[in-house]
Amino acid sequence: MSAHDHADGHLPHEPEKATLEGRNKVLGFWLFLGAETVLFGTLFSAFLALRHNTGDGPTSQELFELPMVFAATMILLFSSLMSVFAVQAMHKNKVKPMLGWLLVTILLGLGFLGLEVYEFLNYIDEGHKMPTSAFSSSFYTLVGFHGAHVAFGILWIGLLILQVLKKGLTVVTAPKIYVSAIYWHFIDVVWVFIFTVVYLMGKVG
Amino acid sequence: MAAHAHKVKRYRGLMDWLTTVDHKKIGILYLMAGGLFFLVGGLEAVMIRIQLIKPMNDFVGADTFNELITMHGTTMIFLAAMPLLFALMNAVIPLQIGARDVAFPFLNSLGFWTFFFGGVLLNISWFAGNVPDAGWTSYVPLAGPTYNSGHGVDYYVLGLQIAGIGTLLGGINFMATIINMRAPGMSFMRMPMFTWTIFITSALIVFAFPVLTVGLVALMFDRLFQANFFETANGGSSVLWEHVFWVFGHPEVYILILPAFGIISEVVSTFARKRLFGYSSMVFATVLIAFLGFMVWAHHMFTTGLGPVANGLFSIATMLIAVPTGVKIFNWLFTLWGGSICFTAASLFAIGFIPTFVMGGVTGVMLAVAPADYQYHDSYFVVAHFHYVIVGGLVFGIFSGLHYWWPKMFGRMLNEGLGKLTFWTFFIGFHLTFFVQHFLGLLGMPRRVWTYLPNQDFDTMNLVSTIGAFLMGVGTICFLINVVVTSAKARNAKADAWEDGRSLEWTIPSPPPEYNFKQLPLVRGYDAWWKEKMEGKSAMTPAEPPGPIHMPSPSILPFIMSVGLFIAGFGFMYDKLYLAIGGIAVTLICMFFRSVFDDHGFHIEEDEQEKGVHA
Amino acid sequence: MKRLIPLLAGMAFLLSACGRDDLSTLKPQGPVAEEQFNLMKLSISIMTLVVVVVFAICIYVLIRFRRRKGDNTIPKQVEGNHKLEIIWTVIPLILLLILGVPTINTVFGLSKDYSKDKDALQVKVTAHQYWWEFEYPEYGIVTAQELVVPTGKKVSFELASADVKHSFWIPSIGGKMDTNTGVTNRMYLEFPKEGIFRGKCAELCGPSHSLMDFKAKAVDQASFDRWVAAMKSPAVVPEDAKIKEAFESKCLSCHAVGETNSGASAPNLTGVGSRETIGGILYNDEKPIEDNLKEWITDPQSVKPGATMPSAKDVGLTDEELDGISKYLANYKIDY
Amino acid sequence: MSSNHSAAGEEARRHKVEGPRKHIVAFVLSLALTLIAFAAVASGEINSQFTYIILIGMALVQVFVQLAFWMHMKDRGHLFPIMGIIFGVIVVFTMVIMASYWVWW
Repeated sequence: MSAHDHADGHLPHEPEKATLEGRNKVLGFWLFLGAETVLFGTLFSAFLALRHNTGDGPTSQELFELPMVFAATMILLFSSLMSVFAVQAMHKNKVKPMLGWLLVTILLGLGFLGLEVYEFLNYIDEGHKMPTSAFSSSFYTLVGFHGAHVAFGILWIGLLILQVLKKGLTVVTAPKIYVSAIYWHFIDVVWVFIFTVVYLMGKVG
Repeated sequence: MAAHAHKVKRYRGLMDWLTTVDHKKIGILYLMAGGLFFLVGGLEAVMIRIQLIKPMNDFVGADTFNELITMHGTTMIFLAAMPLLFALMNAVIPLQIGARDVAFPFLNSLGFWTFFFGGVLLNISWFAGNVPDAGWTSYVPLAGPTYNSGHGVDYYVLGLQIAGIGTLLGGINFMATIINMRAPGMSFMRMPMFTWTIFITSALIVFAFPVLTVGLVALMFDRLFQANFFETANGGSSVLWEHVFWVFGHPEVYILILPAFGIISEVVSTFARKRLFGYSSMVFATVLIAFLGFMVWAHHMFTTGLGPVANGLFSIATMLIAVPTGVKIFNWLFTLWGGSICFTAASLFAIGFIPTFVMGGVTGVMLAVAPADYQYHDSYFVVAHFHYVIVGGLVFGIFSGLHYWWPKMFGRMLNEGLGKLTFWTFFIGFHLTFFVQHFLGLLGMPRRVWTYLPNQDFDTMNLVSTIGAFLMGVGTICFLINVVVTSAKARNAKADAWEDGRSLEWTIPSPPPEYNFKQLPLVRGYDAWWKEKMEGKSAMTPAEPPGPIHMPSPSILPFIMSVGLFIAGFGFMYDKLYLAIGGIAVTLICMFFRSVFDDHGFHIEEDEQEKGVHA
Repeated sequence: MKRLIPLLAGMAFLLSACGRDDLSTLKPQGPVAEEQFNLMKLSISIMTLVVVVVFAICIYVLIRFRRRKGDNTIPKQVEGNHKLEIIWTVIPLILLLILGVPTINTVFGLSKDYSKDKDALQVKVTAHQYWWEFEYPEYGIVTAQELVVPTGKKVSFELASADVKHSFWIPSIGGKMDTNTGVTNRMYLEFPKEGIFRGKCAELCGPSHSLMDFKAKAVDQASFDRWVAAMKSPAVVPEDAKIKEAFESKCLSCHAVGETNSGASAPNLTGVGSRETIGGILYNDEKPIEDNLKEWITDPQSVKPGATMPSAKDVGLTDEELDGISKYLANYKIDY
Repeated sequence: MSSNHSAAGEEARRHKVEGPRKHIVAFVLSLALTLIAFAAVASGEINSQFTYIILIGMALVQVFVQLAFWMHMKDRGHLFPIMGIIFGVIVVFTMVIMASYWVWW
């Protein structure tokens, strides 16, 4: 199956049925994001309620370093832009550029994840571990949940790249790419709140 | 065309049930699993009542009693009531909206199996000797690592977490189904009331369950990884758990009751042969109840000490919910008004629902009065209230729905005589059990008490209550006998089994063929089928020419994925990292297969479509 | 409203027909419970009205519109009725307004803080897994299981928990308030009448949650002053030296009497002989106090499952010591 | 929305017309908002109450921009996604109020 002709004219039988499946997928995913909003919202609420309870552990002012957070923010923002370009390429049915953009997206994602792991290891060295205080528990849970989402996104988009290489861009793969891009943006949106509420507000105190 | 269709993979017997993605079969699976857990929870309830039959009884020990109440509550809410609702949703919704299946058949199956294995995990605790015993609300610190060091609450946390995944998937699935899969012509304001309530319930699931997920994750981290969310000694907050639990917990109540509202609306209008009175205000009331449902959680916490401002606000917000609920009650009454009411078992349960639920509703408003709630809170008054709402509301609704849709699900009419016997024993038993509990609470009996001292004027009423509980047990047994007797008989249900059917499910054979609708129907108004009947037609106008019907292939993956999560649950609980990782790996690998290997499904050709269909 | 009054009176009569004076919320013995009872009566009356209306319509409809045999007519299909729908939206709103205003008033009224009020008695309540500790910071005394208060004074409570969440409830005097861990709650109560009132724990706190009872004893101001003085006087110790030794080494490691071992982790036993109950649930008027004490000390677990107190065997009390300590405690009375 | 992918011809043309420009504008906007937020904290000269307001404001605007442009919420056919997110946000809002006022330690 070559990549190009599938998306344009040569569709499988019952095209409207195939469309409905794609439509279901996008809608279902949006509903899932609604649930994710509440999930992260609850994590944020728990963090907000507990963030001053540092006990004997380090406080947020002692812990956070803005340059690193800024770097992570930039990486994720760029990564989000890359996935926008990927979807645009997909809409124009340019498969190779699309794969290129997706690849850059996950590379940046990996960079972000690496930075986060490095940051966590640093904190652990400074005596900021899961059991240290209520602040540390809620911090690791919130930021860790986000990190896990990034990791899952990297695996997912990586898998999609392989799928497109094998199957080409079809009515089956296209909705997946679209949905994964929305997922990736959502992760960036959550990060906007994390750097605002956790890091910047934590630095202010 | 057919060249593209793949060879049909057909399984038989057990394998058919494990791999099915057909919403009707999944509905039956939900019914069986939910029914099983209902019996388990009911048995626990009977044991609770036997223990309380007289003062200072020692039928069960104090520890066991706390385990019983915890498991009774958790089982009944998460493993019996919700699955039974999902059973009816699965069996009816696609038919009511004129669809061939749900939006995500694979996810539907996955949702069932995760729920099932979550429930099994929770109940394995009985055999592991570590049963959750901190109440279905699992308030910390009692449920925290310090005061509950065994594995009991771990079973609660992980069992609910896994079952919760299934519920969330179900919620997303049914929302997407109702939005995208409606038959041509069925606008939102032409949807049957049951479909509407399921739509709203699904939305509540989507927005409420993630809160529980986070709460359970936090509790799990506290218990397994020494986190400090709720450990006050290290800066955590026990009040936070109460908030998180009830931000989920209160919408959960509406998740349970709204579908019952929908069932009652269908049954009442069918058996009164009348259009549902005030349809649009019913829809509006449902939406409003759901919305307000998220704004009132702290009325479960009036005595926690939130202060007068919070207590006042939540009092008023809670009282407001009475208004849309009242609208619904009066709409049902006026649907009956001027109708031609036929008393079948289904309609008896629906009619019994109305006054019973009103009683549960008014005690709800009484509980909303915060200063008076300082007296009611955590007393037997509350126990009476929520059983009036959940048993008198939801369980009556489920019974009504089961009697009503049984012919559609199984092609057989339930025995009316046994059905009426079920109703009367269950109805009388219910009121005997729970009416007196209001007064027990007012006389000063706290809830969740293992036993009570004599000479407190509690004795007689507790005895009455226990007798009632036995009667409810008899009612349930009547229903089981009915099911057995009925399934031994030949299929006898017509397509329009009650002859007064109003919505699309009554236009297709009972039970429906795999693909539901040979041709998707064209909907021309509210009560689509009734409208056609009144115009003298004997079938719906088709919206498409007949042709081969595309079906999704069955798959064993959902089952394996759930087994993976089940194993991972044990891994987390008993600190066996390899089990946890292995279990999750199984699940992820299944997801990988699902993503990589496209499901092309298969087609049922026109000449095969009549096979095995009972007219 | 006029129709409500006889209904209200009827309800009040019905509601007060049963229950113990010292326990039922329907027989309020103090202004706080009284106020709550008034709200209960108001809401019950309104709700009875609603229930009666719904039942009446329901029964009428079911009789009047039941399907006769062979009746195959199709009733008129009514879509709705705006006038009716507005009526049953507005009337409930009015009813809720009638209920809502006094609710808000009482919520704020009952949340008044008397912790700085010099005329009020201050009591610190600490809930433990299955017993209650009452501290009077103004007098520097600590007692357990039996709250003693003067009549006619506001009592301002500061509530907290030492372990898990409990809830402090004296139904006939006033509604409950939770004792949380890590934070304190405040509430006030008033005891206008002398008497002994039953208190309960209202939040699931473990196996013996159901047995975590306590008593609130309201006495006149003079008696209360005598009680305070007696509590502050030096502790009485067993006369027999051997029993004294056993008591001090095996009981006072956790318990306290008088000033001895203040800050103890187990109930303060000062004047335990004049308490109404042992362990909150063994009534001394049903069995001699000495027997109750023996039953309790021999195996607390069998009286209150999950209690933290070790059995006599575990601490190695001989039968002789058990008898001696029980006798001593039974006779350790305070006159007031 | 997703019908784009099948009815590719017509839809793709619409996207070609749109081009990447608005996405780059959205990106630059996000970048600027992020910079302002970090600068407000890094400078340390503004009092903390006011900084909070700036931070929250910047975050909200940025999220709105990203949702609208990058996640296509401004496009047609997004009624249910919008309703879904809005309702989610309402729930989250009540919880944040709860966490800020009714949980104490």
